[in-house]
Amino acid sequence: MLIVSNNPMVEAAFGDSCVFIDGRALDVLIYVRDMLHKGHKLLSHPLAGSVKPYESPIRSVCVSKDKGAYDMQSILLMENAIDRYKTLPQRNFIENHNEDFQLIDLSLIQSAVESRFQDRDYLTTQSGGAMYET
Amino acid sequence: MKLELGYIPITNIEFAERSYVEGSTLYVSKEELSDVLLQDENISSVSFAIALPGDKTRITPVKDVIEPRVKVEGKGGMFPGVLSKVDIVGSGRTHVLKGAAVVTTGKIVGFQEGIIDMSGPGAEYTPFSKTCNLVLVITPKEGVVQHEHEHTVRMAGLRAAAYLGELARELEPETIETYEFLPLLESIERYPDLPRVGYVKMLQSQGLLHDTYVYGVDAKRTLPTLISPTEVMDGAIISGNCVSACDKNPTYVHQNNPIVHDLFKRHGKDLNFCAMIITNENVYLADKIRSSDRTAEICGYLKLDGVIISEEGFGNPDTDLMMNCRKISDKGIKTVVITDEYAGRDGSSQSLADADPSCDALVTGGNANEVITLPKMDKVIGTEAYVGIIAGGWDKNKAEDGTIQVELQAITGATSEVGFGYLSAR
Amino acid sequence: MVKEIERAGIPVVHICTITPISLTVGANRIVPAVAIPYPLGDPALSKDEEKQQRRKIVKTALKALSTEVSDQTVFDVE
Amino acid sequence: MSAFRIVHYINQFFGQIGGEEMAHIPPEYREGKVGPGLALEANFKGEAVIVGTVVCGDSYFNENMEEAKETILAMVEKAKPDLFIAGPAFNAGRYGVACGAMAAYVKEKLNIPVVTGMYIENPGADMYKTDIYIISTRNSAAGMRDAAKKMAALALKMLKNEKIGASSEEDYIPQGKRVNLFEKLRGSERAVNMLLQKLQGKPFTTEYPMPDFDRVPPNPPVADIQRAKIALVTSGGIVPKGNPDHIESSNASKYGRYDIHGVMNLTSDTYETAHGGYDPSYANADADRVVPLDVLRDFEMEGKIGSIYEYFFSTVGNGTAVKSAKAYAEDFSKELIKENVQAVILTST
Repeated sequence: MLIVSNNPMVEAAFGDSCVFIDGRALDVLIYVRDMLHKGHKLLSHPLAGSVKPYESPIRSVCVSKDKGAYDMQSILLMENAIDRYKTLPQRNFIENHNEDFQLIDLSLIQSAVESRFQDRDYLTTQSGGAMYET
Repeated sequence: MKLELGYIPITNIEFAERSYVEGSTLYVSKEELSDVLLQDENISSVSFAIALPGDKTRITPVKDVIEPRVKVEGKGGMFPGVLSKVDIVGSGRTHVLKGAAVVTTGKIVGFQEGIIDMSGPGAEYTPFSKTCNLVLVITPKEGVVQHEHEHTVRMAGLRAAAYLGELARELEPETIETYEFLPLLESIERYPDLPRVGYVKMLQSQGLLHDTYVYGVDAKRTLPTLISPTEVMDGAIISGNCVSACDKNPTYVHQNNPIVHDLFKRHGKDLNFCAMIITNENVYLADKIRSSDRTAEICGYLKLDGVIISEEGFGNPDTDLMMNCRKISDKGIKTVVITDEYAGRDGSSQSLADADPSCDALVTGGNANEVITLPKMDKVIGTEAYVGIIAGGWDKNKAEDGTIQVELQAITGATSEVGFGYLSAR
Repeated sequence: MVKEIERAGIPVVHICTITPISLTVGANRIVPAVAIPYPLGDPALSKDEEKQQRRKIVKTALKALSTEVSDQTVFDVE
Repeated sequence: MSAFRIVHYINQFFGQIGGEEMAHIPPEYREGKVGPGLALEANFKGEAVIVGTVVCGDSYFNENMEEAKETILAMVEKAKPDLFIAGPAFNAGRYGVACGAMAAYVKEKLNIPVVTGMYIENPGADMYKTDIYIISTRNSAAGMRDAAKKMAALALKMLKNEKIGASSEEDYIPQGKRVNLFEKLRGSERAVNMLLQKLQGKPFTTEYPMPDFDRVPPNPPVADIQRAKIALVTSGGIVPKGNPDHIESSNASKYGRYDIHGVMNLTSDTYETAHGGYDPSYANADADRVVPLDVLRDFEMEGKIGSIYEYFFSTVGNGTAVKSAKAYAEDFSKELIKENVQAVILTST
């Protein structure tokens, strides 16, 4: 599994399994969309959490490491998510809450990672990517 | 299962030397309640405030709202698996301080959480402007991290509600309502000609500040299952969900689930309410597929004729909702869904993040992006410091005269997706 | 556009990169393409390989046009 | 306070001039109320008066729309109204278009509130519902009393600057914008009622219709693809080098029709893309990547298809209004039918 993210906490927690994007949340989604077109499969919902797209500057998405058949459902979800980002009202983010947004985002993505590995004795995140390689 | 709910109406709360109920006034001893709450080592201090309907008071940021109840007969205790030992609840008798509520507030993260205005235009949008609220302001000890902090505030709210509920144990209820939920076969035998109706209740289950607990278990680690609606009335489901104030379900709304109550009203007359299924809303897509598959399988197995599906939260649960709706409809079962909308401030954007043609009967809690101006209040319980940054507020929203502009999504319960409110949209 | 061509009575196959959009706009016969800037190509491949790939996609499109469908159908390129 | 001033627009029929045989009459202005104006004014209860009425023939308006709009606007402006009402037009198509067009024009030019009314299936409703409030009426003049009541009520609200409720409250045709309202029943009870209606097979109205799932059923397949004449169409903006038709890079106002008679292959010397929505370098290097003419020519020679239609059609999908794209396709599809084309390959980026 790969985690595409602009969240430094996710990068710190997941090491090599994280593709870090130095950009906006929307840039993360667009990057993932491009991966989906190349055959990666979407593993977590791009609108995870109830924090609205225009409230948090942080976003992480899980995709498969392997490329396979073009997955239509993945792209449909992603296009809808990008549409939500583009059409809902925009506003400026408040910088000093960035860490809270990062923490929530980390927790959401951990819950996805735990689902992926729930048959293993996996509870806490560790750095180093080896165990996420699938 | 047969549960009697005995209602003791409460129309006023006052602080007093000791805690008791007299007439319809709930007297609360701050000292006694403090002692109960300060058992939690993570709490540095707790303060209390009272907010009554019509007061020029604003409570913010609101975390959870809980109704004081006590189990007086039957197995188990209030909030099983969390405050009471794990045991099946939902039978016997439960007393309710109807009209009273515990509201918890406190900063956990520097954003989110809701507003309850006790009067003015904002009061029309939140059901908790009509309850007599005992507000807990919890300050954690230094170094308590967000996960622990959320847990601490959640538990404090439940403890306070259980403590107040206990005051109703020996009281004579003014009214008693009886809810009987029969085993499926008996139910069908009794009402052979009525359509079999189920309720699929989706629970937010995604991570920190997005969680719901069933008998103490984190809902994201569960598969959809059957539950008696009377169990839910006894606090089997509690909220750890602090995000999206307008459309999350506070514990109070789980206890008083309006779909359950309105289905019971028609039960035995127009329909046979014979199944309640709880399912989750996970981040991981395979979980969404698994849970919606299982939910539809259960509905099909029970040969239901009709199902109401309720959602919780914004965005990705729209996908769970549509999957549930499509898969249940594919079984030949008639569906109605309840959701709310994020159609932008002018209402012209797409309302939902997902759609499906099977979803042809939808009830909406309204457009959560609609902007409302709230007047300055005489008293603020908690702090308005976060109003500019909680969901639906935005920077520079506070005018010179103290009025604030927020989207409806900042208001607790404004666009309820279990249909607790009257708001809608066209 | 695709619906209007269909409405005119001519069977039409839509080769496109974003099949969900194609589903949304109402195409009935859909063949997924490669990627946005080059739906029927791939600059990473050699010229010959690229043309072979394009042949496969167009072949799938012809197959789609010759196939009876009752609903929106995506024909995956082999 | 003096009563609000209203100007009313009606057609020759409601102006009591005549039926279809009088539909050609040009606009005329009359002082005071005429015909349906009586019903409207009765509902104003003295708070507003109809100071003048414009009567215009439906054919005249629709055949001379630009001129008619200017003439009528001048008549309306002269009367200095606070609000403009047109119709109701019920299910009369040309009258509906006239009411919608005139109300939208008065709103735009004079910046005063406007109201009209028509049946939901009146073509004017679809054309103007997002611009103006159109009260939803019955499909014939038998619904006059009800229409007049609702139009007058909405007009008064607008005149008094009161909040306009949701479409279901005021009974106007939804404008494509979601508007909140408080219902009499809570959501859960509405859901139970809706489910019971559905279970009993009775009509119910969803509070939020799903996005348009308008579908055209698939045509039967091509019987013999080896003999079929196939046309190529693209929204990827492929044009002859230099873009001779100047097709815009986004929101294209036209489509191109290009002769490919004898062309075997779209090379970088001869074709390019006009599309502004993606990196054009790959398409410019080899436009076959967007319009696969090269392999289709091979298939033609190999006998896998009959022939390729000698023109291909191209537009830019990027930001082009659905309405325009629809119109282009309707247009060239006529040619394809006429030329006996049996199948189309449409490519998009």
